[in-house]
Amino acid sequence: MSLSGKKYHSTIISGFGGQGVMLIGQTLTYAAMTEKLHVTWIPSYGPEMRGGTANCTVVIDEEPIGSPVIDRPTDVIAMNIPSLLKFEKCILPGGTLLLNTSVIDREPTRTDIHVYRVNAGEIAGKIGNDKVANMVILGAFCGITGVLSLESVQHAMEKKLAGKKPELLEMNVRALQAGKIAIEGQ
Amino acid sequence: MSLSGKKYHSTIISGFGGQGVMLIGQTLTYAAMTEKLHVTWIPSYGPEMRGGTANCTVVIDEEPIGSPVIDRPTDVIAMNIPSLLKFEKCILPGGTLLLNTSVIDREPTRTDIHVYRVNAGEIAGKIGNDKVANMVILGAFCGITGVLSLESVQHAMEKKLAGKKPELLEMNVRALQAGKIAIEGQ
Amino acid sequence: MADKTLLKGTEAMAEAALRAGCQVYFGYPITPQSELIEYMAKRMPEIGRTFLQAESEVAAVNMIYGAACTGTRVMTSTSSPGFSLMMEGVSYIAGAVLPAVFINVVRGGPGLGDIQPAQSDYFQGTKGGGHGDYRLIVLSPATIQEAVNMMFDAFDLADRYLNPVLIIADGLLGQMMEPVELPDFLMPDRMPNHDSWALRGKGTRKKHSVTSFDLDPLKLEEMNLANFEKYRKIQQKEVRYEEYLMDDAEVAFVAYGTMGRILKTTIRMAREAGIKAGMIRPITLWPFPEKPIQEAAKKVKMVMSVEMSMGQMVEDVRLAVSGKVPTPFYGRTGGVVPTPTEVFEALKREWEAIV
Amino acid sequence: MADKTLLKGTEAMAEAALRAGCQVYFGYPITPQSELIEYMAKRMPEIGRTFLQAESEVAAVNMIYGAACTGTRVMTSTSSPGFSLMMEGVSYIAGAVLPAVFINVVRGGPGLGDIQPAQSDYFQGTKGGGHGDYRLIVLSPATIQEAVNMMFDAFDLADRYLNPVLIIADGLLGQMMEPVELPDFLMPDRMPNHDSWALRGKGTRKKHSVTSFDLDPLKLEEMNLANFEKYRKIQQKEVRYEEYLMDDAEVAFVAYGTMGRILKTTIRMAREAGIKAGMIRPITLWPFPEKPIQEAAKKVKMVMSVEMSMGQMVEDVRLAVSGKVPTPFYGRTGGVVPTPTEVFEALKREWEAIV
Amino acid sequence: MARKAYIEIDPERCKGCGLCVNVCPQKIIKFSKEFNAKGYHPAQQIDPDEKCIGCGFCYMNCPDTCITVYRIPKE
Amino acid sequence: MARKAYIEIDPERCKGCGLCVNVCPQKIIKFSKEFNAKGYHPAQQIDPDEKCIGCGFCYMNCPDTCITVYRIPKE
Amino acid sequence: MNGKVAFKRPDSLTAKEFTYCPGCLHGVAHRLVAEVLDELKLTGQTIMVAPVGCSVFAYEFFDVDGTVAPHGRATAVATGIKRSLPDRVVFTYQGDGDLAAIGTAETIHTANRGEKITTIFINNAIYGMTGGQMAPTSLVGMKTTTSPYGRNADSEGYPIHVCELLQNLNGVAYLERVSLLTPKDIIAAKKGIKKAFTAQARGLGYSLIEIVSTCPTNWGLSPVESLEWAKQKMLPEFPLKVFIDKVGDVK
Amino acid sequence: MNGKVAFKRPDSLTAKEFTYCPGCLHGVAHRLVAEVLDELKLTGQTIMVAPVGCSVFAYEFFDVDGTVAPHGRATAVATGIKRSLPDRVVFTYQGDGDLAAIGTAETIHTANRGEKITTIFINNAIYGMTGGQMAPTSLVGMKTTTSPYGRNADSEGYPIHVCELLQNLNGVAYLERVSLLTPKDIIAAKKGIKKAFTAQARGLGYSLIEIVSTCPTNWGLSPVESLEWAKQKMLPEFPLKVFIDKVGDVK
Ligand SMILES: Cc1ncc(C[n+]2csc(CCOP(=O)(O)OP(=O)(O)O)c2C)c(N)n1
Ligand SMILES: Cc1ncc(C[n+]2csc(CCOP(=O)(O)OP(=O)(O)O)c2C)c(N)n1
Ligand code: SF4
Ligand code: SF4
Ligand code: SF4
Ligand code: SF4
Ligand code: SF4
Ligand code: SF4
Ligand SMILES: [Mg+2]
Ligand SMILES: [Mg+2]
Repeated sequence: MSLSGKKYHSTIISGFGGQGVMLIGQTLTYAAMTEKLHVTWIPSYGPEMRGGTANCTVVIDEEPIGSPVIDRPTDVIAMNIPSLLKFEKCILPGGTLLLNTSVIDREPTRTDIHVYRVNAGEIAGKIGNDKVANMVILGAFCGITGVLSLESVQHAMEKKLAGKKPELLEMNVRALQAGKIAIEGQ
Repeated sequence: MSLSGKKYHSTIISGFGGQGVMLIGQTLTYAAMTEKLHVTWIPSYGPEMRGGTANCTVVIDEEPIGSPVIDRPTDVIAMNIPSLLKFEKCILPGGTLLLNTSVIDREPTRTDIHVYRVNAGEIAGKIGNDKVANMVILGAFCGITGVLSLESVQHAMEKKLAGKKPELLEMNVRALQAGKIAIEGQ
Repeated sequence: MADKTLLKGTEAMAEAALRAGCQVYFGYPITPQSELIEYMAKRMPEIGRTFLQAESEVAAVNMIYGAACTGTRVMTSTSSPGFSLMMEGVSYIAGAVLPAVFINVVRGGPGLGDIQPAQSDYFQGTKGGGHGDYRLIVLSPATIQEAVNMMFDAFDLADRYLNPVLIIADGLLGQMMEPVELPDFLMPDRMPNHDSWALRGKGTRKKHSVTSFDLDPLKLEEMNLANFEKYRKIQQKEVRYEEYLMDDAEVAFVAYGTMGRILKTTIRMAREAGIKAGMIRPITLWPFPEKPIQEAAKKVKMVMSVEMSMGQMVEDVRLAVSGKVPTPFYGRTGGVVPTPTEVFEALKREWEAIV
Repeated sequence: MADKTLLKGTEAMAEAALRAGCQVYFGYPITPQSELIEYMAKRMPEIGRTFLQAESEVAAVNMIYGAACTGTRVMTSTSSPGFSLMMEGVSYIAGAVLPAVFINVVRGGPGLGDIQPAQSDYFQGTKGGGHGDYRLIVLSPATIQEAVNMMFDAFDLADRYLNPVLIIADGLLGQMMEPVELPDFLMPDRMPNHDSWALRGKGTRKKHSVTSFDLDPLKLEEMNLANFEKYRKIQQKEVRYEEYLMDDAEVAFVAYGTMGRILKTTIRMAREAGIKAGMIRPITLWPFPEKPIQEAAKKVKMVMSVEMSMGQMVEDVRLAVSGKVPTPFYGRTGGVVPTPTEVFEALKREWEAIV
Repeated sequence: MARKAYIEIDPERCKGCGLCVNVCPQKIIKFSKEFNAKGYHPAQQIDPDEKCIGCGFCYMNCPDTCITVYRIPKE
Repeated sequence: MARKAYIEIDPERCKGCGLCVNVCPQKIIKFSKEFNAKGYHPAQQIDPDEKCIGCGFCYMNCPDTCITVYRIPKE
Repeated sequence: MNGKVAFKRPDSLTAKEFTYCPGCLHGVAHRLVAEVLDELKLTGQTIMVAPVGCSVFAYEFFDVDGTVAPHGRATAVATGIKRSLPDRVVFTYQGDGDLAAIGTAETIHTANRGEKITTIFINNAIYGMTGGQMAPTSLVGMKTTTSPYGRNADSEGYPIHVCELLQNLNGVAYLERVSLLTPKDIIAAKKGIKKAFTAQARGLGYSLIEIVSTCPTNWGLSPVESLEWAKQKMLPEFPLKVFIDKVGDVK
Repeated sequence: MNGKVAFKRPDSLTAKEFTYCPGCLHGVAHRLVAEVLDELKLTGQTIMVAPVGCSVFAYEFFDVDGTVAPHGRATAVATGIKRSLPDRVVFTYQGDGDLAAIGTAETIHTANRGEKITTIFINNAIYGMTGGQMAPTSLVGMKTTTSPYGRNADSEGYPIHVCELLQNLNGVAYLERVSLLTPKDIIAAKKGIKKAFTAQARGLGYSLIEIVSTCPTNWGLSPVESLEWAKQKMLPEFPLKVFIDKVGDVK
């Protein structure tokens, strides 16, 4: 919650262990930092998470951030069904819910929020690597919220993946852009 | 300190490690118990005592005892010079100081207390065993204070020495009595 | 007076623990507590109980944990540095909701310190020297007779509330001898029945588990809340203290254990000098006798705490008094035992400052 | 804003400690602190510092003791059960008047508990979980930047006062990432000079000895009194706290660490709802910012403590307020982190009760 | 040749570790294409040629006790 | 026969343990009748027959480092 | 089909699914212990002590009374149980960090006392639960999160050999190092475990079975690769052997 | 008389009188260590760690920088010192309770790491300072204040043999058990101590000298009787032996 209400986003990103939700969150965080915004990233952690559902929370604000732990986020990115079930109800009225429909085959019930859907798996498959689905989602999220420029997110991603193969990097960039395009018009 | 002031004695018994000061104290304590008085015994303890001066404090009262630790005793039994030096100054005015003159060759300086002298070593020697010097002193103390009957002290001593040789016991009894006699007239 | 015997405090507590039904003892030698473990070593085999010297205090506290899991009456004793080493285990035992009795014969600290009597482990015992939200039931005796009776109370409280009970004594009480009456051995039918949870092999029933954790914080919170609900009950029902000459007191001393005993002499001195002093002596340090002190604060001009420490219990006294009257403190540290006279002098100074 | 990097709290504290001149690190893995030791394992060899994984927390704290004897900047980090195991050693280090820095990344307790963020080791840290009369200097950061800066402060305080310093963090701060500015490496000439007492081989000077004991209680008392004289100075000079919107506040929250940070959101909510809330956030938990809270108690209608525990710091708050205004408490336990909203709800209830 | 033995694998318990696949001397255990609720491709016996000898190696190596081995008694 | 060696015993340091008395091959160490300040009868060398061979056994066995051993150089 | 069951989950396990990573041999070790309890008919009179480590939940997996000891103190806890109830069967289940680092003193003294308990010791050369830190049994040169440049023998020492350390203690009645890397190993391991429990049941003294195991997750290898790595690297360092056997033949 | 000094108090001792009981061999052990420090000219660069035990004051008796570790933790403290100042000489002086009971884990791991420090280990089969309780090295059948009926091997275990336990650890550079019961033993003991410090000075690893000693006070024997008892009872249980020698000849 921001008194100014300007650029404030509290986002929970949630999915299976292997879906790269931590990377989505960290990339977002890094990008926010380069845009000189205040930002915090916090993971859920612990061995009980093993194989189960993992999530992280990113808070972006123009002012110093109070709570990095958020019970009522402005946005939720749900990468699988358990995440949808767990977090849909928390979203602030008027907030955003982004669904990865390649895994989630059911519909949210809330009507007072904006719901976006991206088939990240399919798009990633077309790009040629299932693993970039998380970047598709991230691209979509940037498109929806406009809180960060795609350039700084792309730059952040390049930082995060520094040392990886150039092809992989290039695929991730394409995934980001494809994600952004995918939600256009939704 | 006793509000009633009746039978109250706080006694510090102090000497070299080997002089049997703990036994004097415990015998006194046991005797007081059999006379149904309230009584506490507390030793100084710790490895730093090794080879040095040891002491114990016995408090006897007709009422429940407050402090078992006494800074101003009514009586002091000093078995050696360091004990005299350390405890003379603490004795309550009008109190009692009993000196073992077989070891202590100097005089106390206080004039507001009663001083008694017993050459316990010599008397014990006459009885035939240097080791009963402590019982000589105990006998003398009983004679001086009259707080406990010689009988109960003797009984207590017999309890404490139970299992020891009968000759030894007998010598201890004689030592007790000789001690009492030694201070008669002082 | 009934038939009495003369025993050292440590030995009297040991014998009383056995009569109170202590079946198993684990411990590690440390001055000024060693006579207790030595007494157990000698006596327990005689009466068919189980004694084991552990390789360390860390091992000892975990043996206690194990024995407590079986619902057996078990205890240990130690002195300050040894109790510090037990902090993880104590926290586990409290977290696992297990009954066990601890004796800390407190000596001068911190560090190696010395072996003289002290009360500077009050915080450690009452606030939780270990990690996490938990409480020990903490008792402190002033005389050997009280210590003897307290052993029965301690085991009963541990079993009733399934919580570790700590007895805070000091070297003075431990090394002192005074005549004491020993209660009879507890009959087996007075012993607790922990069949519903104890680990004894499942036989034909459902298995039992004892743990001090739940990785789900909401469930761990539930465990803690249940424990604190229990603590609330203990605070309501189990506060023990002695009032001494409080009826007409203008000054209330608060002191526990040996210090409380020594103060009785000071109080007599004060009264002879015309200062109407009295005392509230907490017997349970936790639950702390907050209410009687609050009540006293309404009547007296001053509540003075005296401790063999730099001032620890005084915080609980001040919390109770809550600013109503002055709450001066007198203490000695490092194993120095305040004498009745010096406390009397301190009282006079404080008294003159307010009258 | 200057050049920032994105680091996990644990890693940021580790890097900051190195920049603050930490030469030697000993520790043992435990969640949620392990990233700190792992960072040290990787980074220290790179810059010629000394890292060693100890066989246990008991060994670790004693390695700290040894290193501190040489006057070297040394630290360890652990989480709750591990810190409990260090209690004896911590008491020794305090008693021996040695500088060292500890980090406790507190997790839910008691016992094995869980690995979620908690604040239930406040008593243990501030009152002395170990035995004897001693105090730790206890600091608690609310943001990673503050934690980074605090590492420099911690080593400086330890060296200036020759006293162990404890940083109480929690899993939230430890696992969180936020942009942070890292100060430069400390120049060697800014490093402490402990030549007058440190053990480094006597060479041609007189021998040095470092101990935490004196079997003569009067001498041990002297040592303790000297320490407490030092503590008095620390209480005068080293209290640190943050005031947040206290100018016009009618309710003063008191909360530390992560909880203090979370409360800023609650306070914004409260102000939007018309309750003028502010906060005093203790940064030094010991010495506790007693005076500012006393001052606040003269102006506000209520001083409300919020903790991730069943209520520990609240006792220090109540001691400071001393009955002047109501001092309600809100807390969660077992690793549950109160949300801004639920604290706001609690505030409303308490507020309505008094207005 | 009559079937000598066969196995059952609890697909929901299976974590797709592949140890049974690796150890089976007859190479008749394969991963299923399906996901189970945990998100793994569970192992399954594919034994059209009735090669299972009931040796129990798969059972022994399975860390998640998913496997039951049956032997068919000779008439 | 000229004296070959002799020893000095610090009487105040000595605790009268008797280990030197016990170990001396020449049996020339005895306890003094006097007490020292600690209350012990200190050991002393009684060597009228100049039997000390300077072997140092007494020195080696003394737990309180009371003994110094001297050897007289042959002219 | 109408086969007869030849191998199936032992009764001494509960229905609860193991929380271990895919391919982690903790599960195999569990099964073997449970089979032995079944066969020796000890389930009803057994109390287990789980450690802090990946197997912290073991007390839930075995259908016996059980608890969780503080990290490293399982044998002290077991001693407390056994001394209170000498006719019960008590076993601890411990990892290498638990047993050979923080719990070293308890391990040695429990063994030395000849405490009549059994220890199942899982040597995976790493701290599994906390995320792959160096264990006392980590191999020289092995990279872990706290030995990122490889374990350096000169400053961090050599791997500790628990069996070799304990073999000089008189109180030990059965001591063997086994592995779970092949069916043959597994069969041998079970035999060892059975002997260990038999040693306890007969009151002969302390028994310990060291199991050379794997940690695919923190070794960064697939389960199958882990078996291979263990064979190549672990077995030469930790040779399989019966160190002490006071039990003799067991049916 | 004008003799030349053949034997005299070593310079590495302070003037302070030992606080040990009459005839206690702690004093002999001290003298030997001090002689070795003198001869190797290490006094100025040495830091010692005294234990909690009768030798708690040892840091006052040696003319070197020193401290007192918590009971059992001397080698951990020494590790902290050595890692901070790798070019100094660090030694611990520990009793059997300290080193082999409460300090077992520290002892084993310090040795295993090959920590470049030296330990002087006084085995008197009893807890001296606290008044004669059973030690891990107490003999079977030995009466102590906590084994008043004699140590019972079945419930309290057998004496721990520290050297035998450590001899399997690679990090150890010198390991010997010596005694102080005769002049010959004392000379051998000194040689061992010198090798132990040489091992450290040469950076070869950990060195430990176990010294079979006496405790006249708590054994209830005279000093001379104690020597005899140690020869009769202790030496058969704790045979004198060089267990590890990576030093070779020392001048
Ligand atoms: C006192 C304490 N210190 C540290 C920890 C953290 N910890 C939990 S498990 C563990 C090590 C586990 O390794 P291991 O015993 O080898 O078992 P594995 O997980 O490999 O099976 C550690 C260090 C703890 N819980 N308690
Ligand atoms: C944590 C802790 N536990 C126990 C003690 C008490 N304590 C002091 S010395 C000692 C044993 C001494 O025996 P040993 O190490 O054999 O040395 P010795 O006195 O025989 O030379 C014990 C148990 C202590 N000081 N600290
Ligand atoms: S029983 Fe043997 S042959 Fe049959 S599936 Fe299992 S491993 Fe293969
Ligand atoms: S071994 Fe077990 S868990 Fe692994 S794939 Fe086979 S059936 Fe599944
Ligand atoms: S030097 Fe040898 S001969 Fe001379 S007194 Fe000493 S022991 Fe006897
Ligand atoms: S050995 Fe030393 S202390 Fe003992 S009697 Fe001889 S000189 Fe005295
Ligand atoms: S972390 Fe390693 S030891 Fe732990 S469950 Fe996973 S594979 Fe097994
Ligand atoms: S108690 Fe024993 S070990 Fe200690 S000084 Fe006396 S004789 Fe020596
Ligand atoms: Mg492991
Ligand atoms: Mg000893």
